[in-house]
Amino acid sequence: MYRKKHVEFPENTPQSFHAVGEPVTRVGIEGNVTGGLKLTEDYAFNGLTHLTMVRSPHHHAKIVSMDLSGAEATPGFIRALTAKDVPNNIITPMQLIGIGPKDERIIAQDVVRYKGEGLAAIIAETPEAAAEAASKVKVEYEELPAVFDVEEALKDDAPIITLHGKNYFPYEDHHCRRIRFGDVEQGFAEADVIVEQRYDTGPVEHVPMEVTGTICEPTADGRFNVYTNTQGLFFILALSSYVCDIPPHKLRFLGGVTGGGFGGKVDGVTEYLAILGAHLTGRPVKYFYSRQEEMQISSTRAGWRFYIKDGVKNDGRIVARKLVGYANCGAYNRLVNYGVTKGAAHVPGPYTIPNVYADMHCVYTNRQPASAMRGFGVTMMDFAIESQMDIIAEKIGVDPWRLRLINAYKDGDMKAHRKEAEGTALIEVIQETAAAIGYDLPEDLKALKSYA
Amino acid sequence: MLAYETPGDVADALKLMGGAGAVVIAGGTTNFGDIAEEPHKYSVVVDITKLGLRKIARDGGVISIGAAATMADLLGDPDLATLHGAARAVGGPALRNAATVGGNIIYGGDLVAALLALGADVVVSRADGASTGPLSAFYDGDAAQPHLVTEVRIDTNKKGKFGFYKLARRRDNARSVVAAGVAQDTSGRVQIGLVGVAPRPVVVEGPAGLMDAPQSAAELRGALDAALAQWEPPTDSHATAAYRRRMAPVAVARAVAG
Amino acid sequence: MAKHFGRGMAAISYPTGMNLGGDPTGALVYATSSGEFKVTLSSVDLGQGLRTVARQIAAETLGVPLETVNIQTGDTDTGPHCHGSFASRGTHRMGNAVIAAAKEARDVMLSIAADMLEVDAEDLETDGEGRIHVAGAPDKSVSVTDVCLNGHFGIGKTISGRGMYLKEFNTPDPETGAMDPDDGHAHACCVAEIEVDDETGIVDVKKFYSTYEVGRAINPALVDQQIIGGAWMGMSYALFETTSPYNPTPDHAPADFTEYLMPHAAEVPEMENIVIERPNPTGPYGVKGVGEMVSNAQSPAIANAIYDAIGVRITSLPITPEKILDALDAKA
Amino acid sequence: MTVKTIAVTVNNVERHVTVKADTTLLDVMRDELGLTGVRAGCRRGGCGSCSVMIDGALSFSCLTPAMRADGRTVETIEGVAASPSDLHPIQRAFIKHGSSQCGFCSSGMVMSAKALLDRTPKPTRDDVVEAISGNTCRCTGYASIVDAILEAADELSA
Repeated sequence: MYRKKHVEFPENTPQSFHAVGEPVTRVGIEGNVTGGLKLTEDYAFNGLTHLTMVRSPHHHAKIVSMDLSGAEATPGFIRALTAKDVPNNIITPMQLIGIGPKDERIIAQDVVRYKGEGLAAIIAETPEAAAEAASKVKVEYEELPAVFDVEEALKDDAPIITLHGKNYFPYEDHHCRRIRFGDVEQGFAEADVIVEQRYDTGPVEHVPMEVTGTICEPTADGRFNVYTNTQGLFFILALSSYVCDIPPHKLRFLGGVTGGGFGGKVDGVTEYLAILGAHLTGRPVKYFYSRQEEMQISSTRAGWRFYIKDGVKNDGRIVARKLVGYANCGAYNRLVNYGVTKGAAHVPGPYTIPNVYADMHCVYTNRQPASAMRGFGVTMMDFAIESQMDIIAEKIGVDPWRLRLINAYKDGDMKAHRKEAEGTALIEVIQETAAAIGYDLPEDLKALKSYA
Repeated sequence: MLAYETPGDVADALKLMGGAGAVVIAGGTTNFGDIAEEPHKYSVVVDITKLGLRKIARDGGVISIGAAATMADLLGDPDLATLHGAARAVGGPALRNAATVGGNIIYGGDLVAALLALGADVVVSRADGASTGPLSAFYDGDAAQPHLVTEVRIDTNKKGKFGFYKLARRRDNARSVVAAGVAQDTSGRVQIGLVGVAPRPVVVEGPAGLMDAPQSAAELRGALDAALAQWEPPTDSHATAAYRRRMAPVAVARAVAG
Repeated sequence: MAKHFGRGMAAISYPTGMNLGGDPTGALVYATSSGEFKVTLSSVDLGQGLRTVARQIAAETLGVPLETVNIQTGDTDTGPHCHGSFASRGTHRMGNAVIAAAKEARDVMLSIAADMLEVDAEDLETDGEGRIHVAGAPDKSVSVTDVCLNGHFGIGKTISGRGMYLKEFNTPDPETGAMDPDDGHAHACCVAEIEVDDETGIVDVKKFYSTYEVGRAINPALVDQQIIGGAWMGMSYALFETTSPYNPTPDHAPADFTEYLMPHAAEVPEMENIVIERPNPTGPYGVKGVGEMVSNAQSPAIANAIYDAIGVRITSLPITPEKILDALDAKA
Repeated sequence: MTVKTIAVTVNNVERHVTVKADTTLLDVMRDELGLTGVRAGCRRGGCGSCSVMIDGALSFSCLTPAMRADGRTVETIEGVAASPSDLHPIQRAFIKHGSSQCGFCSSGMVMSAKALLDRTPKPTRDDVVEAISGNTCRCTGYASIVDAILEAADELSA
């Protein structure tokens, strides 16, 4: 157990609690360790059918033709769903709050944009029959040039891979999310030292131990019980209603206890097709990813690239930062545009920098789509920003602890996204960590506080 | 519909294996997951765990290990202490309770690095009969013809020194970057078995007396690079071919150092 | 061959919640006739322990014993709206909604108790152990169970409450990026001590020292579990994980647990963690979100420690042994 | 043969189940016997969530042909506790140490721990680390799981 330490802050008033602040046992843990925990896949249904996708072997290709006859002839085959069966086959999750453009096909139509994109959903009596039927679907493709790198994708001669015609997510009238605070060029002019560095991070899988999946059961009164392990029940209910053109009051989402998510179960994917399948067959339909699909098809954390240019005074004060960032959202923008905005609010990190300029891009490529993940928009920036801090410290010969403490944001400071800082405690966590490792900070640094 | 057959002797097993769509399982650790997911790809599962091949027998210093013996079986046999490091390097406990010596040989697993170094012989049955030969030659053989590895033999009379090292990206239950077994017999001759340096396991001769006069990776590198020059190591999500090539002498030096 | 020791640090902040276009979560609280309180939500417990903190917050606000509060979540036919469990918003949004609902239910409960005791409701206190008594007069009391029984069978009155927390929609300014996306920041500083094997390029993380500022830990055990599990995941991002091992080329994408690399128990370093609290004025009982930030400081701390150990700066994640050897070669 | 009715003793009760050549023991446990504590995390032996004991040996039920379970004895997570109010010391230690968050891996972790302690009553920390090396957890960072197993070992060998 961690060591709790009292540090003086204005908000630390004495209060007594009887339930808050106690290390009470986790609700449900007895079920976890005895096998009693019930997750989505643990519910049994009479007449359950199984859905498997026919997936593209190509990163980017035109679908010339698709022949389902081999699948239809497979024993146990019930029906296939193709693009024409999806009432609203183009969405973007953020459309719920009026953010577009819609760019994602639920089932590929005419073109596949990433390796593994689904072209047809096969519903069959057993998982084995679904797999066999899916293997018998014949698809003729015409391969198209693919692009995987964010900066390559933004070049004039790059293949355009989106339905809306741009390989970037449009932020209002801009090709990126912008931060403009102070005068960054003036800041660089005043700086004693300029530090520039590029950083790259690879895409990461969430790896929830419970794979993503949904079972949809039609009910006798014409509704649908949607058992699903999503992280946002109403969020996906609303999107499902749109995609499937079924009124929301006919959808009942059931979940709430999930075998890990880490952001990977925020996009609806399996819900739409399980609901549609149940709607069109009248049978309960199960659509769970295989582990291979969870790894290679489900959303990842986006890979990022950052170019950081900092202007620093010899005493260590950072006076200007220009950051150009690119998030690789893959073939479809699920929520990465939002992570990019979240990253834009984090460009100075936990430091006060008077002049900040950022262009943050959400870029489409022919990769498996990316989405939210634990630390969305921030984790990978922290790698870049905090590596940069040590590079700066060495370059100007200032102790890395001092560099961070003298630039640390404090209550009342203005952040680059023009929100006043409050409740800050960066200085104090640094001071406590220094003490923990036995690093005796100089008195002037020990005396710093986050609040006045 | 997929059939499941459990032949009682090797001849029956080979007959079943000759049929179209036959798939052999022993421990099942490598392929039963695939079979269960896509059974339509196969016609018959040939379960070879009832062929009486799980025995570990001793005969005048030669230990014969049945192909169906598991990694756990090896670890439970004190006479096979030489192989324990390599057997423990395979998977985790549940996997070692199922994974067989025969499967490890067929799929070129970490155990093979040790077996090759020790100059193990392997008994292979084909329709025209059984033959015994060096394990190293097995990988040059014709894999297309139905064959069954039934036994592997180690001659413990050639007493000497042995070391094993598995270099992997994490300590436990990881695919190897390079696994190396190094054995020196009483005459000082050194054989090095390697997994991860080529598309198949390989054995190369090492500097005489290496176990008595250990060399650093840097010292070993020139000779090993030359000996392995004909092979392209695999690239996968854990390591590139170049990294595997670079790690070969490191794994050997560490196997020697113990 | 040599092993090189290095130490590196990183300091971070992390926003609590991220305004997803107006960000509501609701909670309903009601009492049964036997004195049990049900909290109905549609928020998702992913393993972070959402039901546990909901129970604590409800019990605290209602002033009743923890074990008499049960959390129902995960049914959109009964639970009010929740946007979802993400963006370190769960405890903050849900907790505020539960407080509002529990306060309303508590007021009803106390008004019934006041009638039963023939006192003013403002003079009543709960003891957290199942009784309601007059402030300063512990003997003049009634049990929560009797109040609920009376509510049902005596006077026919529902003891219930509604709560909704909304972070209002805020659109970033397209020109400047001005925005109000969050509800405060949590903070952390991490030091990583590592060893680099200069022959294999393999990095062994020996120890993490971390300090977290979490607003208020509603449940210190759950916070501790987030910190320890999160540190493992942060180490994993730093040194192991990616779906694209040869980024930006998409080749060799891992398909399973054999191919997708993560550290295991043998790689887990020693950890020394400190928690400090600066209560968040917008948070339920001062909460800041900690579920995500716990994995953020490790990768830069490890990268900085590698530089300290061997003088090479790796600027791409994950920091594989091959990248380290290549950098050492380039430096030589 | 393509189908067969197997007799398998599961958690001390003999059960008869008709299985196909490609049926996994995992699917028998989950779909036929309703033992959904045996979890399907990867179906490739990579995560350990499906671990059971077969004749006392820790096994991946996802990689075990159901045909092969004929005449064998299987213990699952559901059979570990004597009763809901009398949990096994390993389970109690997991609760005390908070060694389970989302809970998905816990079934397999407990089975691996039991397999270790059945044979090695006084394990070292490294024995425990090795014993769970076939089980993946994404939440806990493993440390609390190792602590819990060591504490259970102390209790069991006391």
